[in-house]
Amino acid sequence: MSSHLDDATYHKQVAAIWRATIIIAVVTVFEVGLALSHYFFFYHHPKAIINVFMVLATLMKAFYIIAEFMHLKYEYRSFIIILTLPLIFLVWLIIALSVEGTFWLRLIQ
Amino acid sequence: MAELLDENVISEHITLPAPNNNEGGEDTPFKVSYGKTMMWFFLLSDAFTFTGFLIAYGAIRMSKTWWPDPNVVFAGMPFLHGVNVPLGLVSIMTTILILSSVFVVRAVIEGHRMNQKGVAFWLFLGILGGVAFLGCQAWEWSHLIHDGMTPFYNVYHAGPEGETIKLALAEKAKTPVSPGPPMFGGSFFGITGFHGLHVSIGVVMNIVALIKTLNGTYQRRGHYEMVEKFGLYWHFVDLVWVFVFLFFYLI
Amino acid sequence: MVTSSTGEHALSMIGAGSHHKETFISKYIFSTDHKMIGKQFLYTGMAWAVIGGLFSVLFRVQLAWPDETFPFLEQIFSNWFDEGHMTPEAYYALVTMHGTIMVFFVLTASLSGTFANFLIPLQIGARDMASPIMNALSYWLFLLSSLIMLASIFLPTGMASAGWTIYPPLSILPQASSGSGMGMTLWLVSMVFFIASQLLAGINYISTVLNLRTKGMTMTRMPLTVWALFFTAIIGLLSFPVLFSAAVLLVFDKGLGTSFYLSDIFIGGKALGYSGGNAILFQHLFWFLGHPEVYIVVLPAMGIVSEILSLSARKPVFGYKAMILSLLGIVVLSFLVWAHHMFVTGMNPFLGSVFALFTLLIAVPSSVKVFNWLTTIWKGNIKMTVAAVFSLGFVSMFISGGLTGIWLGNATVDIQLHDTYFVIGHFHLVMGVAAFFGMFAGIYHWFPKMFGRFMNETLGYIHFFITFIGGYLIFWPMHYLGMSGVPRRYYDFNEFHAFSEYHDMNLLISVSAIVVFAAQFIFVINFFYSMKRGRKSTELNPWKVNTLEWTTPIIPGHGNWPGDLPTVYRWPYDYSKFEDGPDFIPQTVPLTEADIESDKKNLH
Amino acid sequence: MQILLIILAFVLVLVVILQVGKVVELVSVMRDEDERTEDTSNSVGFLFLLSGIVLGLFIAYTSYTEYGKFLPVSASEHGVWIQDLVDISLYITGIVFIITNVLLFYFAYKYRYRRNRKALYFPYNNRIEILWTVIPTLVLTVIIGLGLNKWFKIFSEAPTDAIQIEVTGKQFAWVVRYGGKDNELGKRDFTLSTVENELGVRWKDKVSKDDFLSDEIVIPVNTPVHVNIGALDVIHSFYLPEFRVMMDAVPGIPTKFWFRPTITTEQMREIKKNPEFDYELACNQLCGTGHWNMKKTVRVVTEAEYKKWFSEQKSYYKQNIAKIEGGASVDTDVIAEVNSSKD
Repeated sequence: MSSHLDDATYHKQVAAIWRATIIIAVVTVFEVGLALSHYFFFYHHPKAIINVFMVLATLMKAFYIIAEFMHLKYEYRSFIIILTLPLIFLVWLIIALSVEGTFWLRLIQ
Repeated sequence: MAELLDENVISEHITLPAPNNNEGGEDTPFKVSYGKTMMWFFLLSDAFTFTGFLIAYGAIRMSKTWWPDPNVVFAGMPFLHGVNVPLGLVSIMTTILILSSVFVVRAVIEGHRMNQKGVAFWLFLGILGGVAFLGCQAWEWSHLIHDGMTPFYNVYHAGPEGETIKLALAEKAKTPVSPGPPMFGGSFFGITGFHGLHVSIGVVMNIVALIKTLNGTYQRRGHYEMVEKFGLYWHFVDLVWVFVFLFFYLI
Repeated sequence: MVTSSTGEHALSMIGAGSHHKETFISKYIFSTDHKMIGKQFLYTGMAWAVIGGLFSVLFRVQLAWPDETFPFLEQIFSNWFDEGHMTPEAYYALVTMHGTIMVFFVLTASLSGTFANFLIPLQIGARDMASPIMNALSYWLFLLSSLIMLASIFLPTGMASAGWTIYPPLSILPQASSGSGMGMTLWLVSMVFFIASQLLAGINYISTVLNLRTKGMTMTRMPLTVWALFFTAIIGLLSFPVLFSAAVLLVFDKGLGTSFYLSDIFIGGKALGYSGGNAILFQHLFWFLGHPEVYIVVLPAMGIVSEILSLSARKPVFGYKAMILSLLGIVVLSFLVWAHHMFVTGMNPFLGSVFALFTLLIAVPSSVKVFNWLTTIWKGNIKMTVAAVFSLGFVSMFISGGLTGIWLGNATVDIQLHDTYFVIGHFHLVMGVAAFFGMFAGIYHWFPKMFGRFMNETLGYIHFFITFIGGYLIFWPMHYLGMSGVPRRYYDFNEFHAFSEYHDMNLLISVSAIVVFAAQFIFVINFFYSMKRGRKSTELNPWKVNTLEWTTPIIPGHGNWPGDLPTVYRWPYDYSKFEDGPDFIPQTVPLTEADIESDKKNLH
Repeated sequence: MQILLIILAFVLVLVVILQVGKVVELVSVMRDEDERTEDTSNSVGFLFLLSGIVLGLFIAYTSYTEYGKFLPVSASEHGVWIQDLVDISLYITGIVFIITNVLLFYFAYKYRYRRNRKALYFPYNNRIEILWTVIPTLVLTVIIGLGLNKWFKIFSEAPTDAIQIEVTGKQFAWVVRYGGKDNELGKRDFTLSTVENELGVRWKDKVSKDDFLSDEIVIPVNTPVHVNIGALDVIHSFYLPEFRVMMDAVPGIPTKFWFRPTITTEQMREIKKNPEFDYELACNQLCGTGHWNMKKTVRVVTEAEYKKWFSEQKSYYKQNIAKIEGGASVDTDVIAEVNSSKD
């Protein structure tokens, strides 16, 4: 929070932002490309593998947004840990409800 | 009650200083101001809210054998009536929102340089992006509602081979269809609506920041931390969109 | 009143020449002083506790004397009684509201609201919360949500009556229960404000603890109360949002006709148009909040008890770091075990087994805490103040209630015991009575700091012994009922042969409940009487305690410390450290050679 | 009037207590603080110990008198397993309960305040703490291991020879349907639900034609019973305390539970020495104002009795539906096939 930023750091930061932007853009194009290619060319094939790739791509985008745009990468390590560690609860929520969701499908059928 | 006022109680108060939150804590462990800490923890809790919504949608979707194909549902484009561009509009929306987020980061960086004009310029672009995003979303919603989609009714039905067919088209072609899950509309409107609400709040926050920047409030204060805090919120909105985009449009 | 005068005096010296007079309203109503906000939470919580307790007494009356008529109760509660009998509608509404009020308004908002607000800045050496305005706002939102909930009592269609867990479809369909109409709507609206209040408060507590500690107050020198309140805030911050999303989806189902939680409903001879949702989904989302919620309730009490046991025994709390780690362990595990409330909902048996495993693991940090408390008082020199006996009572209740958790967490045993009175007995001991005991201990202990006067000890002891013995008499027999299979939330047991056998036990429970409820008025009277007329506190540190709040003036003004903030040199538990020294060394006393020697020696 | 008197008496008692408190305090304030603390700690410490003893006696006495009643004799195969687990849990937690509580009350009394004593400075000892982290972990692992072993057995697939029963909860009753001669339940379709056909059974199906509804649940002893559980309106819970069976009935999601009854109603009457005893099915999930009243009798009979009873049952379709609709009309009944493949 120093109110004065020297020129070198400034240029470095701006460059980092644009680099992140480009990465996010490329990943997004890749994702949309995957989705559309499935729709146009492989419609009757299962989408599961593509879905995995798209989830990974999205996680990558999320990483760049959090790390660069939200500047978290440059905070103290303990602060990063405190903010990201609780996300394991979400991971467990997601796993548990996914298991339940597929189980409901089995029950209903 | 005056009898309660012992001398010793009063005398303790003589030099009571004004509450000042930046005093003392030489020990802020993260070198992050309390304001930013608060925003971060708010965003953390908001991440839980959104995950709650998304996983509810996910669990419901997983318990279904069939779900409308987003490539068919989200193929409308403004100004291009009748032309199907799968995922066209939403790709534009995603681009707009991410760019808007980038603009706000630039504003934050300019804020660190105490560059009032720079902050105002980039913030303005950021706001423009937000408004454009909301505009696109409004168009998409009205398009879907026009098609007959409601939170409790789904016009996209499963065709004989599992393809997604709009009810009106199916009737025209006399194709037998089985009804699609009504929760498609509910979860789509619910979650994108909740996200849209966040975007709107973010736009308002950015406008407030812009006005204050133009007034020179932050310049006088000596730092642009408020822009940074609002910026964090704005990036979070972007972050959530990335996941909404994934789970509603791509998968 | 003493606070107003001193406060005025103090505040007139604060600030850049703003000499406006502190009026009653700005001092007591729209205050941003964390101590006043803490007291506001306390008063509101006490009012709610009386209402919630009254509700429980009313439905206990129904259970103990199902065949008698109570015309005099009908005179007062004419809505809820019919020809001297409580109506089933009223019974279920009262059960629901008792749970809601006690869990959310009393033990969540009021317990952590009071002590987090009052203690965090005082014990870490801060002038106020990180954002006093947000703090005040949090109280006002809580009050607003309270008033909305209170309004639902007067509805002609009745209060929400789907249980405090508001499981859909019962809570969504007004056809299924009259309370699920307007009553449930108000419940949901109230809860939205409540969640907002909790989030504002939680964010504030966390940033205050992280950022506003005074010089020398490292994280590992914080008293266990602050640690517990800090973890409580984190749990609240992470779990309430999920309740929010669950509630919003419920509102959609109720108002918009979506079917997130509803599917294939045939009621009142009509098939409703809901399709494709899942009622169990709500339970998952609800218990993702609901289970951490019980730790929100009990963690502050644990912190308070650790603190009070140590200072009463004039002995450092045993295993300070283990206490923190076990708190952390509880926090982490509390988020991984929610579905143990749902073993018999037809969930995936494999998933159930994982949840059962995690659930039993929670017993480990809990048992570490219990053993550490026992070691803390071992070879101590225990001053049996009222706060101390309440803390000891807490430990006993926590043991008794906690051990039955091992039964319930075991999924296989839960098949028999789920949703029976066994569960009621278990959680009332462990998070009802125990949490209340922590709260009472805290109030008796910090009363001099709050009001500059002591509470009457004799009344305190009477209050304690009635509540302690009464608490066991109420909740212990419930285990017997539960094991024989008596389900919870039954309006009348006479319908079933197996359940009606326990009438004598029900009678005992109800009579004890009435006595215990009446005994709480001893506390209320003691509280308000002592506020005005109690023995005055004349020393800065009447209990001879190490923590920072006792270095402030007897009644601190807004800003807490005159002059500079105190500097901290040591952990808060240096009691009886040296054979020949004083039996307590406040945190503000610099370390000496002897201290360093002693610390080395104790480093095992 | 009555209420006024009660309140008056209550207030009077409170005032008396308050006065006592005031007087005691006035007396005590005059004394030296240390001496006063020692005296109160003495008497309160003693009272605390006494209350512990009283509570201990209460717990011991009631668990002695109530023992016969709690945990009813288990009437199913897996019920015995649960019984064993409960016993193990009871021993382990009981021992811990007694030790910790005794220590608590004893320490509180033994180490009450003495003016001339100093507490022991004992801040931590990692070895002890590791010890009482590890031991509970091991004990709990054993408990959970034993528990999960049975858990998976209880929720295993039902044997193929199990009798198929369907129990559907509604406000506020249970509807019991048997699979009939083919021991197969007719499929249900929610879109067919009407007042006459609440369950929405597809009577068109051949398998549904021999299904019958029953006023009580009758099951043969020593034969596996597979209960298909469902609900029409809100969540109910299928609870048979003696059989240790509990499973929620959720609208829209079929759940199931299978068990093997081992004691007939007659035998249980002898065990309980209660000639009027009946197994009862209760609802265990709050389902509205009649929640406490959802009773259904369960009769466990011998194989022969069951066969006799079974042969007396008449197909619901023939009894009720065919009459209304006429045999032919049912078959031509237009049921939208599309609807049957509901999500």
